[in-house]
Amino acid sequence: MYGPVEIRTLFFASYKELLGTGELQVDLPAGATVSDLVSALRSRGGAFTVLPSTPAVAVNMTYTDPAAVLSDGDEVALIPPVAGG
Amino acid sequence: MYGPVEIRTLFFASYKELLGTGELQVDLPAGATVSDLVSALRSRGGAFTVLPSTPAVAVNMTYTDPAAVLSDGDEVALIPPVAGG
Amino acid sequence: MNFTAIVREAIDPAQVLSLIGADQDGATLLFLGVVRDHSDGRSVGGVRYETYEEMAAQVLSDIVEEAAEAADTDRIAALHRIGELEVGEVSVAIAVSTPHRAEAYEASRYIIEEIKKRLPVWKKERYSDGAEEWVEGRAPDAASAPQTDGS
Amino acid sequence: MNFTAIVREAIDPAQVLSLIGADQDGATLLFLGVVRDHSDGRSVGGVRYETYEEMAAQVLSDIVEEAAEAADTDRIAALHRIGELEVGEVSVAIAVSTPHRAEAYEASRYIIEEIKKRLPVWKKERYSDGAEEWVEGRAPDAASAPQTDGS
Repeated sequence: MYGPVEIRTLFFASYKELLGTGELQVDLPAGATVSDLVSALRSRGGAFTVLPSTPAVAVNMTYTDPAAVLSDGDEVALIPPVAGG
Repeated sequence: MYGPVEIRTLFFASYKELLGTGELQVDLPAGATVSDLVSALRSRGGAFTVLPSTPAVAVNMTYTDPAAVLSDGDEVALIPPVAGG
Repeated sequence: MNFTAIVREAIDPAQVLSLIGADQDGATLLFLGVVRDHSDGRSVGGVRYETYEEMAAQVLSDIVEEAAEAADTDRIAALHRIGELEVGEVSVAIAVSTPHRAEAYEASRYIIEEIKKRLPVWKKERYSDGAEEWVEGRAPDAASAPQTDGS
Repeated sequence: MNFTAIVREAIDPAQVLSLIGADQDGATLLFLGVVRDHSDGRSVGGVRYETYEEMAAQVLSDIVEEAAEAADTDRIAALHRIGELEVGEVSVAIAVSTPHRAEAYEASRYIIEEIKKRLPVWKKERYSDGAEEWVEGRAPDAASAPQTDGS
């Protein structure tokens, strides 16, 4: 097994307001997926429990499936429903 | 029966070049239709025979059916295929 | 208020945009028809547009009113230029603004398609070799407008 | 060359138009998204756009490249503004030029629809009564872009 992975997690718009922060460093065991990251965040309690259980997620700026395995140093953004245009 | 009708006939673009004129006054018997006007023009011979037998026609600036009956003083335009835009 | 015109001067897109728009509008669409440097494989140096001006003004206004009614807006401007145009110059400008974008796209497309079908305007192309030719157009249909019996 | 940008300054439509167009193009289409004074029946005084800027720049570029390939043009400009905007200000501008008009309409519509689906931009509306609310948007789909397994 490989060592733990360190994930730079980003929050925007309503998620950022909800959590009171735009960025968190999260450590996860090797092999952790996008889903595992979201679960880890929600298990922190408080405002984190209000995060959706399957938010849209971008890994290194690409929309990514919840089953994708994360790598050390990945930048993972939780993306609220978008409203550009 | 009513008297003859006097029609102001207009030619544009390729028709105007073909005929060497943009306008002709044409006298027709009462009850004459758009078709009759075109026939009368074509029967003049020369370049007029090159006019199509069923050109698009506008009577008083409205596209009109060949069977429409003309009235004295009508302005009738023979409309080559259009190419605006 | 909708605006339509047959013009001889150059068309300024920014000025056309200034004719439309309102606080309730979330979408503006500007279509520009531009003289291009080729046509059916031939190199084009410029074009000349002729028109039956009084009728063209009426038909352009009719087309715009039809589109405006369908899109539930009165913020449409449509201009067609006539005379001699060089490559790159704007021959037609259509600006539409509506609360939502779908209506703007539909109205814009309707107007340019109907112009191509119905507007009494003709185009003569001037080719690089000096030849000139009337562009083969589309025969307008008597059914494309309310029929009259002329009586 | 296509052009895309996430900008903080006001968008000038004439300047956007100057980024596109070529002698072979017969059609230019400019779409402007504008802040409107109402939303779901509420009176809007202004909006604030936030973005995940590095990703938005990449996604906007991807969308434009997809449209450009389909329309066989490299003359597309797309800009999205972020920050505080008043009613009537332009939030997004999409300019496309192509030899024939059908491709310009298709590319323009594709880009605005994909922006609404995929661009990581969020809008907070400020209402006349002083309240503010994030606009309920659309959840982007992981399938809307090439998937990676993150490894």
